[in-house]
Amino acid sequence: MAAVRNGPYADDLPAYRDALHRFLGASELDAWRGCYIDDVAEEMQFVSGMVRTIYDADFGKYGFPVEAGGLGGDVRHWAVMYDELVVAGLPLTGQHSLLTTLAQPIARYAPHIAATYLAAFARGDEWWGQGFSEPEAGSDLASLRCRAVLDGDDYVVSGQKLWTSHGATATHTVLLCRTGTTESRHKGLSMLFLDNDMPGVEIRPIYLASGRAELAECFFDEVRVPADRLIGEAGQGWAVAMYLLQFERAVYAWQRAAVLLERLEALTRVVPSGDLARRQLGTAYLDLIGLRARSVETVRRLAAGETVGPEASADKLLLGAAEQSVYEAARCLLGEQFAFSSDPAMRRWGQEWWFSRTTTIYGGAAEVQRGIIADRVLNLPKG
Amino acid sequence: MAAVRNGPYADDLPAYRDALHRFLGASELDAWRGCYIDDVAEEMQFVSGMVRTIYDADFGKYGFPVEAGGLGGDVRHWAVMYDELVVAGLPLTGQHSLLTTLAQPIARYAPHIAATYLAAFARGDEWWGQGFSEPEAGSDLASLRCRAVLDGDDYVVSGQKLWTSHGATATHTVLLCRTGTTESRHKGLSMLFLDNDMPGVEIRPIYLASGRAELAECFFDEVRVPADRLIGEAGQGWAVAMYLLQFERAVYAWQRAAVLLERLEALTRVVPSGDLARRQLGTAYLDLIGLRARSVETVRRLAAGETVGPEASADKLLLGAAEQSVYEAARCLLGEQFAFSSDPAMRRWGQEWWFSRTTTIYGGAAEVQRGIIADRVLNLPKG
Amino acid sequence: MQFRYDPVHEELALVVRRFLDETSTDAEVRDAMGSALGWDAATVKRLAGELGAFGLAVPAEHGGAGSGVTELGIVLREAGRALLCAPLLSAALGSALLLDVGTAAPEGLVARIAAGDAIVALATRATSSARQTEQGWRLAGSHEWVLDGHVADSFVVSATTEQRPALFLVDANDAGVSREPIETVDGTRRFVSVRLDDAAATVLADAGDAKAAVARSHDLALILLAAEQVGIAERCLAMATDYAKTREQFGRPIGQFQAVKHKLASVVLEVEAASAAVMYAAWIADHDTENVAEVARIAAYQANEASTLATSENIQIHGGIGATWEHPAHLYLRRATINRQLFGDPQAHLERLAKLIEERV
Amino acid sequence: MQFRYDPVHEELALVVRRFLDETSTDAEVRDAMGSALGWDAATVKRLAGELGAFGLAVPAEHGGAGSGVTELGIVLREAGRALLCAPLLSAALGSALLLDVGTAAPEGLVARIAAGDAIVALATRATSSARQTEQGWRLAGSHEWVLDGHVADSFVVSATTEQRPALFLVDANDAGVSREPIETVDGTRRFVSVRLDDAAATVLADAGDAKAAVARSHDLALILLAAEQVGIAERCLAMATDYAKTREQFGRPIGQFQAVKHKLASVVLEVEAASAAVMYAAWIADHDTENVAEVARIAAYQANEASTLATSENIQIHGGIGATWEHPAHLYLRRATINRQLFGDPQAHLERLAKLIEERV
Repeated sequence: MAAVRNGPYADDLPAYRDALHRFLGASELDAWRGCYIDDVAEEMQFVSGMVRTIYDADFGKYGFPVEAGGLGGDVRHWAVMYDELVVAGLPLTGQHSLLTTLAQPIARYAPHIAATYLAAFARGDEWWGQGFSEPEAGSDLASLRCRAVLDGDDYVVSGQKLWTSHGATATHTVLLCRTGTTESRHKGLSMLFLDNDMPGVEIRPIYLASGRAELAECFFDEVRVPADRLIGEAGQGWAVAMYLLQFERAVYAWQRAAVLLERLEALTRVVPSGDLARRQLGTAYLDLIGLRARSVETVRRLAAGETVGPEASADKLLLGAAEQSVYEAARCLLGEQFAFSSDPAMRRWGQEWWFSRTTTIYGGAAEVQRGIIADRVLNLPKG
Repeated sequence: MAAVRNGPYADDLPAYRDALHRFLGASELDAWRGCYIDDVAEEMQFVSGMVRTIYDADFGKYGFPVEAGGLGGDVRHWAVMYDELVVAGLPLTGQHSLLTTLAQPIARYAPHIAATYLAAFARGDEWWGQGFSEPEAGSDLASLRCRAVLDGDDYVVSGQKLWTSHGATATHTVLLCRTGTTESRHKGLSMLFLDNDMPGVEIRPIYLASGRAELAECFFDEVRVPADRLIGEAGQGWAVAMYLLQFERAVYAWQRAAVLLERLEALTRVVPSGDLARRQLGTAYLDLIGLRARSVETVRRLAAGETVGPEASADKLLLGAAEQSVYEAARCLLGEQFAFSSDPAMRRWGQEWWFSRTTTIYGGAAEVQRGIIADRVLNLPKG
Repeated sequence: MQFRYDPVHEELALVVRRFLDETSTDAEVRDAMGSALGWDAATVKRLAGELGAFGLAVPAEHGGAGSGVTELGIVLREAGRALLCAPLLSAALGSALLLDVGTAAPEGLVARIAAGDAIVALATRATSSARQTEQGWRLAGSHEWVLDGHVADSFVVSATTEQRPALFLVDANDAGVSREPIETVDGTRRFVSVRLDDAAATVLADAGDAKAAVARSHDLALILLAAEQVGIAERCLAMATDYAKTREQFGRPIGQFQAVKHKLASVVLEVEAASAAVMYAAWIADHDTENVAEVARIAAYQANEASTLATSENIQIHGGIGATWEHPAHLYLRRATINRQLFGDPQAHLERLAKLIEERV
Repeated sequence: MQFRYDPVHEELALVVRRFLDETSTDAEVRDAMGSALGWDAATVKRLAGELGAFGLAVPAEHGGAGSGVTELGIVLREAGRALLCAPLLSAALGSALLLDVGTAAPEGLVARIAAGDAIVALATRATSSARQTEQGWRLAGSHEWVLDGHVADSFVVSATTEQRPALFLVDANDAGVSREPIETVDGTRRFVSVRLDDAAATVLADAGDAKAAVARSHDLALILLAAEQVGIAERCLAMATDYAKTREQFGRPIGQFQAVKHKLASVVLEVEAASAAVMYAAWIADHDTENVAEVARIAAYQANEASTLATSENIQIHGGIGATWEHPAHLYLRRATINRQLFGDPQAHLERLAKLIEERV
């Protein structure tokens, strides 16, 4: 347990930004500036050193409660962190996205787990997988089948998860599983915190079309998980998941937007000027700014503890559109280079372009998000 | 009854084109060149003189069977006619679209009616309305309620029709009405040919957003229509309608494409050159050529007597896209002129732009057409 | 992009909306469209008086409420929702420009605008030529599409003096001023073309000052029009959503069809992004004078996109009925069309933005 | 646009499709991708021999079938559907260009291409420089992205002689030729960059002739690639449609959802328009040599749009599984990406077209 009370920047965002800005500009962090490694696992391993450096200098402790080793503050501190990392030419990689998604739900629904484990995650020493999707439960999350049966003081988990981001290198899995009947749909779900080195856990990387192994499939064969590893109550899994999705959709959108702005600038530097280029770059920029203008408000609401709920789907959809707008601009404007060249910079554009394709698929397909807005924001009649 | 056998061009399309081309270039037709009249009824009245001149010179008789006063040939003759009218700077107006849609179904399913009435329509002396849509049956045509009850030798028609093109100036209505129970949906429909001057018929023009009164609403109060005015058999209305829709969707698409090509050229002449303009004009041109390339094959199939069926929805959707592509280019590239100017040329662009908005609504909304392709061309499971 | 801390002005929006729900119904809008004046005089009087809408951003010492662009934007947004016919935009722009030039403006004029007693119309998009005579400045030139020029008491006119730009005030009743009403696609606003034929003028600002003042005025105009566009888009979204809930086809409300749901969800996205961009631009205009040009264009572009989509999809979802003259849908689309063009073409905004990015990298 | 009277070549398409169903399965494509040669030699031998695919448009006197661009297009379309790994496009373009330059081409070379015994690769998008020596012509320069250059027997090379363009044939085994394999986004085709360092060359065409021959060759390439793009799009449409019929989510096949239906219907539209445009372009190329440049670019643009949409939506409809390396969806998207760029950027086609319209009006 490091700190016992809020740090000096917990309630002073501008001061946090200034101090962080100075810190990230220091030569201590030069090793990570501009880094991009083809192999995802290697990249995350390398970047964890940077995360640790920032954490140990206390800046990485904001946005986490003191009970979990943090220095207080809220998600706006993360938003500032993402912006400043990008400004300093430093990478935002897998562990940042996972932390964005998982940290708040754990802190809120399982303070005892957060107290024990969250600091290591925040420090970059490890990261956790998010076990939601299954082969037969993709967009239709409520139909998931992975079972957890209470046996004495343990849940016995059997089943399969798919599309777990960085699952093959994660130390733990935040697992959404069925504790009720199959027909119970979203009512019979619970969330567990599971160690990936437990017997019966097998995790294999999945190679994506980009050639990168960003995802994993996880197999659970009678894995015994202590019942005190519940996140939230038994049967409360859907509520925890919905709480979590606000961060996965909205705060993550801010994080990606920060990266995308930088990538768009990089693209602008290499593409020859011209009317068409200007038009396409300008449109992508507008999409990004529209996203940011929206996102700044959503992040503020989340920071204030408000429930954003279904409205976070708008942030996610705006992100998907902006992401594809930036990388479609890259594909079109880099043209022949994009198609034929294999130099590292072009390979990166290519890999990122492939990733942008999946923005409208992962975490609930764009079609599902539109449905959420129609049904739960506009209150259109269910179909 | 004019001719008793096919004319010299019935089987010689290239010769028909050449002869027609020469004829349309003659000074006799100069009065109609470039004409556009704000008031639709007035415009059609004026253009009917042109239709008559072309008919009396025999060129307007192709594409109609000899039994109906025609000189034989098929819908390809019409396609050639549309192209050549446009090339000669002559107008294609309401009566052409109505003839395109209604002539073949009448000739096929009601030769006795065609023999008596079609020549006057083809000659421009009159035109007929198409009474399909109703207030509660727009895209969902099969739910229509306008009733026809057999009483002795007459059908007694009561009900309402909406969105009847040029209905207020039409002499007859081709009426799709219910002769079965309401629950019978598309099975209980029949098609009737009705004189608009019969007692109980009331037709009022509808002013559109463009300011033009192109459509009408029709009220039928116990109108007695002789049973020999059936088009097709009783209960065969849906089949006749489906046959008709092939022409309404596919041949009409050719007709509009001919006009749109000319309008795009007109736009290209007035818009200052520049990269953006070139791009937008080029895209519209490609949309048009894609439509034409598709349409030439559809028209050929219809001319050969093949059933195009649900595939005609593709022609209709491509037309909708091309139409909006051309007029969106006009709206964007004419910019301030489009918004602020009230000179006649700009008023015309504005009125046509409004019309283009309705291309994805009339004759079955774009959403319905996409559904037809999904269900009946791709055979996706019904939802 | 920074985090803002301003409270949301929901109260102001509600007050204005309640007022307009009563005074700017479809029937009243159509009456105003058909009238000679172009608006209902009693409504405009209440708008200026009761609501203080014309002097909202005017400092208290000039008889205004001393609020900012944010508040003006909120009112304009409501005006867009209700298709309000009133010289509201002219009042906002005219008073702002006169305040900008400071003491060069006639004393009391801003207060009269704020009170709704004077209309000062902008003729700043084209440029007249000015020459100095013994009797003072004389202007010659023509200005198309001058908003609310038909009853303006005076015009703010851009003109060049020996190649240097300057800004003048011209009395609308001067013998050298002639104005002719012009018909645009939008009947909810009045435009005239103004011809100046040796019209007497007084200088408001000279050279660099004039150019900067006009640029600031146009930036403000873009933000306020963008706010209107968002209001128009929101109202069209609401109309389409309501219709989708009640209109039945194929035995169920069309809002049950995924095609309709997704179409409306797409409109939500555009509206949300535009709304956020406009609020941000207004906030910048109130707090940071340096970056207004960029955020104003971002807001304008986004709001134009949103209003174009929302007004079009509203018609598409209404089907045939939405394309008739009788239905209000086209009135929204028409007003949105004018709003897009009134202070520059959307393409021009995009290109200016792209150049700003290019310069930055 | 004229009415065509040619019978549809369904029979030819069926024969080729049956052959490729056997010989170009997903497993075989992946084997070929991993091989040094880039294709299965036995399959290519049968393709040239049994099917006569390499000499389809070569006149009988040169050992070909004497058909035209229409037939070539049909075969390429099938090749696209099956992601065929084979030097088919090179054979078609090499033989056509050699036939175009007539007797300047070495006797028997076209026949050897038609028989599958020789590969002549095109290096005509960049330009080398040529100088005349006592031993004959010598070329220097570099040509990136030469298709099938890794095993080509010779290269057709564009080069300038004292500012005049000309066309040369270069033996791939000449000491002055070096080639280096390059990796592109598409593993189903092989590309090399070719460096010429005083390589011996013989003239195929001079000045205006050379320019026109290269232009015709590129027009042909655009049409054939467009045909491939249509095949790719059709196959992706079929894959996505099949998947939508079987994949269940929310308790029913996803193909029951209107969002999926409409997405697929949009793909149908693009594919139909592109397919029609390609057939038309091939017909023009067979009947009318004057207007090929325009129709080739129309076909290319439409087919690029169709294949971009179809390959992307195929991935979207497959969801996660469609974005994995294991699934073939990305291979189609990758090949379509190369096809888009191989003979010019889509934007360049669009601009050339727009200029053609401008000139006409």
